[in-house]
Amino acid sequence: MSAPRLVFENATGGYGSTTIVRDLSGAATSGEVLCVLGRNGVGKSTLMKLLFGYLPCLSGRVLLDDKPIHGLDPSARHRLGMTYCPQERPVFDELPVRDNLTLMRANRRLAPFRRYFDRFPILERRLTQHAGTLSGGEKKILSFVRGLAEDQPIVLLDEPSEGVQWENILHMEAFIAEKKAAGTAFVVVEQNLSFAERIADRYLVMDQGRAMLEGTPATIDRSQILAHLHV
Amino acid sequence: MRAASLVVLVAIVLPLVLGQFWAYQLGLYALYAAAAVGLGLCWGHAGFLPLGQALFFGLAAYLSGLTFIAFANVPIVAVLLMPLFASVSALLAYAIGLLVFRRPGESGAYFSMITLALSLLGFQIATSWNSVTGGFNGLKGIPGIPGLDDISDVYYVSAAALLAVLALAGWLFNAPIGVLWRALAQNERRLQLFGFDTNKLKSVAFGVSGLMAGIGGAIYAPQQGIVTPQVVGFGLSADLVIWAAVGGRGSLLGPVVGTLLVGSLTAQLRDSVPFWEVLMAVFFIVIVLVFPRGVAGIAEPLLRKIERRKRTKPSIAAPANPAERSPARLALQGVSVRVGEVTILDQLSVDFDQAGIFCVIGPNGAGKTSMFNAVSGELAAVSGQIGLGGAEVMGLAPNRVSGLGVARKLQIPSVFPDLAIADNLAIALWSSRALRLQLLNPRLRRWKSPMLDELQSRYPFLASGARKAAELSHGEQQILELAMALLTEPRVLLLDEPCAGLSPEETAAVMDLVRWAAQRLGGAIIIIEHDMTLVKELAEIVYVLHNGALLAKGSVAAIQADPKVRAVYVGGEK
Amino acid sequence: MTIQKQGPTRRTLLGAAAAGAALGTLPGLIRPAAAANEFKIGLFIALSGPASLFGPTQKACAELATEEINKNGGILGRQIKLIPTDAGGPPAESTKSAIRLMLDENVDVFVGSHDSATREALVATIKGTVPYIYTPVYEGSECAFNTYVIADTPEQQIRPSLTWMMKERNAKGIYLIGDDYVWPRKCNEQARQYIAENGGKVVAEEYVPFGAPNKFEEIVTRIKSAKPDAVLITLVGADNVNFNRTFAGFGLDKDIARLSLLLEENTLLGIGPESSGNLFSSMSYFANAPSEAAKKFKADYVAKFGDKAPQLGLIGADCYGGVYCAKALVTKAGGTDAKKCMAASEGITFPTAAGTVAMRGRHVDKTMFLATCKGTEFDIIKTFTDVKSGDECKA
Amino acid sequence: MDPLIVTQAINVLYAVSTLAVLALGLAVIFGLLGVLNIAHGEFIMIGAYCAYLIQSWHWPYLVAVPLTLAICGVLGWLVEWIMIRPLYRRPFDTLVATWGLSLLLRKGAEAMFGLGYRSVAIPIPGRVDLLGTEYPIYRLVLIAISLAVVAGLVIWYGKSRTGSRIRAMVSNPELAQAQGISVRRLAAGTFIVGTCLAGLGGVMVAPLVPVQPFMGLDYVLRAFFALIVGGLGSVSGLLSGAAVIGGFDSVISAATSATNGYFAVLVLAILFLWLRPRGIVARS
Repeated sequence: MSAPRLVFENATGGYGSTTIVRDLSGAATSGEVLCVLGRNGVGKSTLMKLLFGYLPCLSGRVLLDDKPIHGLDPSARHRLGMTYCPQERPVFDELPVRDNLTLMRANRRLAPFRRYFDRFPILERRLTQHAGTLSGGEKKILSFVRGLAEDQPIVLLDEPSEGVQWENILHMEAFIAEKKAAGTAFVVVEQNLSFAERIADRYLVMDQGRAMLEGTPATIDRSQILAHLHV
Repeated sequence: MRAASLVVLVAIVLPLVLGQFWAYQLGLYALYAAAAVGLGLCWGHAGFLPLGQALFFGLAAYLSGLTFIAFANVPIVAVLLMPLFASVSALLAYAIGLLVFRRPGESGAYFSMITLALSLLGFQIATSWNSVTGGFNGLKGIPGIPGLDDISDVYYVSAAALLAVLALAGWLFNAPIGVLWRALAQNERRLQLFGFDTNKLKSVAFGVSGLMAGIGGAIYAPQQGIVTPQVVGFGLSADLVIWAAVGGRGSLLGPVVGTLLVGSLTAQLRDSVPFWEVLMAVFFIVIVLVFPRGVAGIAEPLLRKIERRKRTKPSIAAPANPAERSPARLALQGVSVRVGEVTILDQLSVDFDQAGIFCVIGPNGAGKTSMFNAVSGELAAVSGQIGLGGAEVMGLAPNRVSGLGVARKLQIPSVFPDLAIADNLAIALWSSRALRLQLLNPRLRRWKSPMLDELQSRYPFLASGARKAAELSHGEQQILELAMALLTEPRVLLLDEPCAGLSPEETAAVMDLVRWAAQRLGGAIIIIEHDMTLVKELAEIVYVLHNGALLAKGSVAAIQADPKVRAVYVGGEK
Repeated sequence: MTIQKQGPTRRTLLGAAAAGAALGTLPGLIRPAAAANEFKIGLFIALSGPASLFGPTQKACAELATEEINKNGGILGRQIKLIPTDAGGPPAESTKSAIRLMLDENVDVFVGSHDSATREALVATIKGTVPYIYTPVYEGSECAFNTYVIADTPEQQIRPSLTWMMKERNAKGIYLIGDDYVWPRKCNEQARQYIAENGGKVVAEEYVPFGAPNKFEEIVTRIKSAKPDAVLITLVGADNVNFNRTFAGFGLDKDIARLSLLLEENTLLGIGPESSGNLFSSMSYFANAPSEAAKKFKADYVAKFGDKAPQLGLIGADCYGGVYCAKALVTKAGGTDAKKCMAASEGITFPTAAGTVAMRGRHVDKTMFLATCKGTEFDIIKTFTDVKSGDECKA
Repeated sequence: MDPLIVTQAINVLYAVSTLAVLALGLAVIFGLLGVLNIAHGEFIMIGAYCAYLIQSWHWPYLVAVPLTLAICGVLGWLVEWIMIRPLYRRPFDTLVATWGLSLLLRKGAEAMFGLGYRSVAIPIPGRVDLLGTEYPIYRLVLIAISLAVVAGLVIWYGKSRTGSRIRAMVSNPELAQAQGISVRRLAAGTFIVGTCLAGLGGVMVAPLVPVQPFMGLDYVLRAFFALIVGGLGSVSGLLSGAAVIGGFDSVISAATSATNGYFAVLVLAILFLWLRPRGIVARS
């Protein structure tokens, strides 16, 4: 089969009458991380919601392996091989950590998660706690692990590093690298440039809902990006 | 007007055309319809559904019945007292409204259930209290209204009562208070932020509905000659809801149409068709599923044609803002806000100590909007002070804060979508200027202020009065809400991302409106903004919030140079 | 407000004219004027609501009487036309129908089988302009002008049966339980008197809210500890079934006798065979009443409607008597004039499902039956003949 | 110990447990979907008629359970699909629609069985001696079954996969979708569970009450009050609500009179709705 690709062309959309992102184009290719950068409020999360079907594309299209998928609802896109870890409310607060992980698994064994527990022992310690009691960063880790453990070809991560300690950010990097090598395609929204620089194969830098810069780490240098991140 | 006279004409002619029995039947339904109109007022306009409306109908009926019996030999006394019975129902409803609506967490469903329980209680009391109500067999031997010796006479009394109720309702719907009812059904929060006590408004609506039911009940007793517990019970309450729903709760005549339609259908089917209830049930379900706005909703377009003929009357100058409106300084002192374990504002101290435009920035979850909510009284702070001029704002309800001269524009444009643009603007004008009783005066809908003129000349679409706010583009809605906020001529104006999702052109328009406002108001304008290009252009001083506290404050340049701020925004290897 | 029957006012004439004009446009709404020679009886029975359980029987019985009378030349030579009308809704709906029947149908007589609230409402509406015959078990003392009652009164239901039980069954301590409305309270008022007369005593008198979802575990437990010899039940419908099932469920049926005052065939079916032990009912008609008239009536009824016919019972059967009462009354009065009817009513005799009865004081003296329950069947164990109604309305 | 007190105490327990199980279906639908199903009582009625049919066919009583589940399941599925789904987030309209539905179901039953009272023989007749008093066995069994059903549902809801998925849907619908849960199908399932529970309740009470088309009305109100007093969405809430409504009713009826008991229920409901609108066990 051809390498899985998630492509968006001139994606435009927002909330009701509010258009947040305009004419964004880009692609997440197998074995690559597309990093979406920008200050908060520029529409990064909105782009993710467009890609995963929470918001309708007012214009433009979203293609998975060259098949248009806009119009499908999120659960359908999940079935087609997409995983999404949202920025806000990333876990089920009312469910124990364990159920958060095994919710959708026929056998509720934790085996698939062992290797993640090795690097994030905190999760194993909190298995029986309700996820609501976790700190913001811990929730992010839980969400990250749940997402990656789904082993899907396309993974969308919305600010996975938000509130996460640096060493754990590095662990995340390691897992992402591993998956990349296995052919997974990532779209990662980030605010933490240092983390972004470590994982990105391509950049999409946004401001005011529009694409400012596109390219690879080779073609774009830090200062250009900073210009758009800085206040 | 033409429509009204038509209705009156129909009311007069109907019995002559349909004959005595129909005169009697319509006379009875007219009384129910009076109650249904009140229900429509609550449900279709003010947006809450009372399930026990029969309580107020029945209460007045029993009072009236008892009085007519007591004054059997001087019935005129009872007749003169009839308005009293209706007002007792009104007062009871108003009191219940005040008690229930001001409870926190009160939501539509709970109010409905309370009214339902009350009417069940009423039914049991009426059934058990034999000595007074005559128990299950009812209060019998009630003499009729003297001088009405003919069915048609009785019909005309009921019809007149109904027309009076309709006139009252029509007038209220047309008056500012009617506009406010519809407004709070659409966007209660926005209305509070404009300084209106929405709970009072709801209670008044409920009280009026009680009055209307009471009018029906007061006449019902002498007309029927007997009052049985059923008129207090759930059966009639449910019927009223159905009638209003079928006829169209939102329109003036809808409930009347529903009552007459369903009522006479029932009367026709009841004796002849064995399973007539099935037909009715299916009828209700279909109406609710297919025509949520009821029969009247189907006839709407036609009715609108009649309305269109109205010509616009000249507008009236609104009085100057009574409240002390000199620019005031807003200062937060060590304000902390917690939700559960999470600390949202952490000893936040900010001081907007002069007139001008201030920008507040900060990463997600920094507490920017929470700060606004704390100021406008929507978030209770656990500690600290919030001072406006001399006054202490903290702990006041949103409408009180607004009364002190704090206006606010919410992030997602928050207007009253189903109201005409003119009404949206008028609400803003009333918010600080209108006295309670003035809200009954329809002329207030034609208020204008110098600032409104200026705004309309800058943005012509604001002058296209009849259009609904929902028909406006996103950008226009942002400007509309901003204009509404300005019309209150606030001492402090809080803007939450006024340019979110606007095209460059629209953004430019908003920005220069903000600048103009700064000149015009001479107070502090505080803006939450992400878009740094805007911040650069607008802000005299920038405040950076982080983790619920003030991280930095200063000129744009100074902020951009600040390493702390850079760290927050770029993230780092900490 | 009075119904203008004679001497229509200018307005009604105008209305009539307009109505005539409107006939073409509103066919469904205005009924065609009736054939003059028909004798119209407005029959108020329950066609909707919980009581409509009796509707079919009420209708069938009235039809049977009508058919018989019409075969024998009708009333004053006019064929009877029954107009069944729903009285199962709220009273105001029934009064509305009454108005319609008087204005549009010019009915000659009303026969009503419905609750007392509706009766009061109808009396207030009809105002004696049309003879009104009320048929079902009720609390007594209805003496409104031009109103005639053939129903069982508390006096008739309670005095003989209770006296018998207290004497034969040596029941001294009686527990009174009923729904909280007029009929049960009136019954218990009278019952207290008879109990005293027979040297018994009332152990307790209690009521459950009428029309509320009632359950009876607590009450039955109370009765169990009060240890009465008998319970006098004035609960109706579902409450009656509920109580008796609970009563038997708790095993009280063995030692405590129950006399229920509104227990007919349908209710007994609900109570069921395993709960009907030691349970008595006292009424003027049972489907298997031993009298010849009753047997003949039942036979004719089955002949006309087949074995699938709706279950016979007092409430329905009384409509049969009601129609015959109308015939006797109007025939003797030579018409439906109110005053003439009032004068004629005294002493008229007419057949009912259980046998011929005589009217005195616009009520009827009748034969009463005391039945005990065998499974879901009644077994008449005692017959009291010519029991006075105890209600004397002056002409 | 005074047998009277003991019996009345068991009566209270009986009242509470049966009320809890009869309100369960309503609680599931209202708590999880925010839909007020006025026709709840009619599904109880359907269950009762199933019990009646099974007995009149002389089949073992328990066969009524699968029959009821089948009928209430299919009905629930149809109803959710036709009239509930279009009305989510229009609670008042659902009120009117389900009110119409209750009328339909009542008339349907009337068309099939007529209005006459049907009696269902008690499957386990007789009484046992208990703490010095006699108490009907079936009522004791009913108490046990009720508690078992409630407990069972609590466990299923807390432990089973579907249970946790429903909780996931309620707690965070967006995320639930993101993980491939079809919220729509799950909502339909929840509604069906609710109607089936109602039917089950009907099978349980059928032998104790007159089976007739109007019987549902007796249950829906108490159920409503119980679950609103208790606080929506949590089974513990439902239990405490049933305890308050059913308990007070039973205690006061036992101590004074049934009328007072009923008044107490209404007044309590009003007070709770007014002063503690989110119930005893408020949803976090």
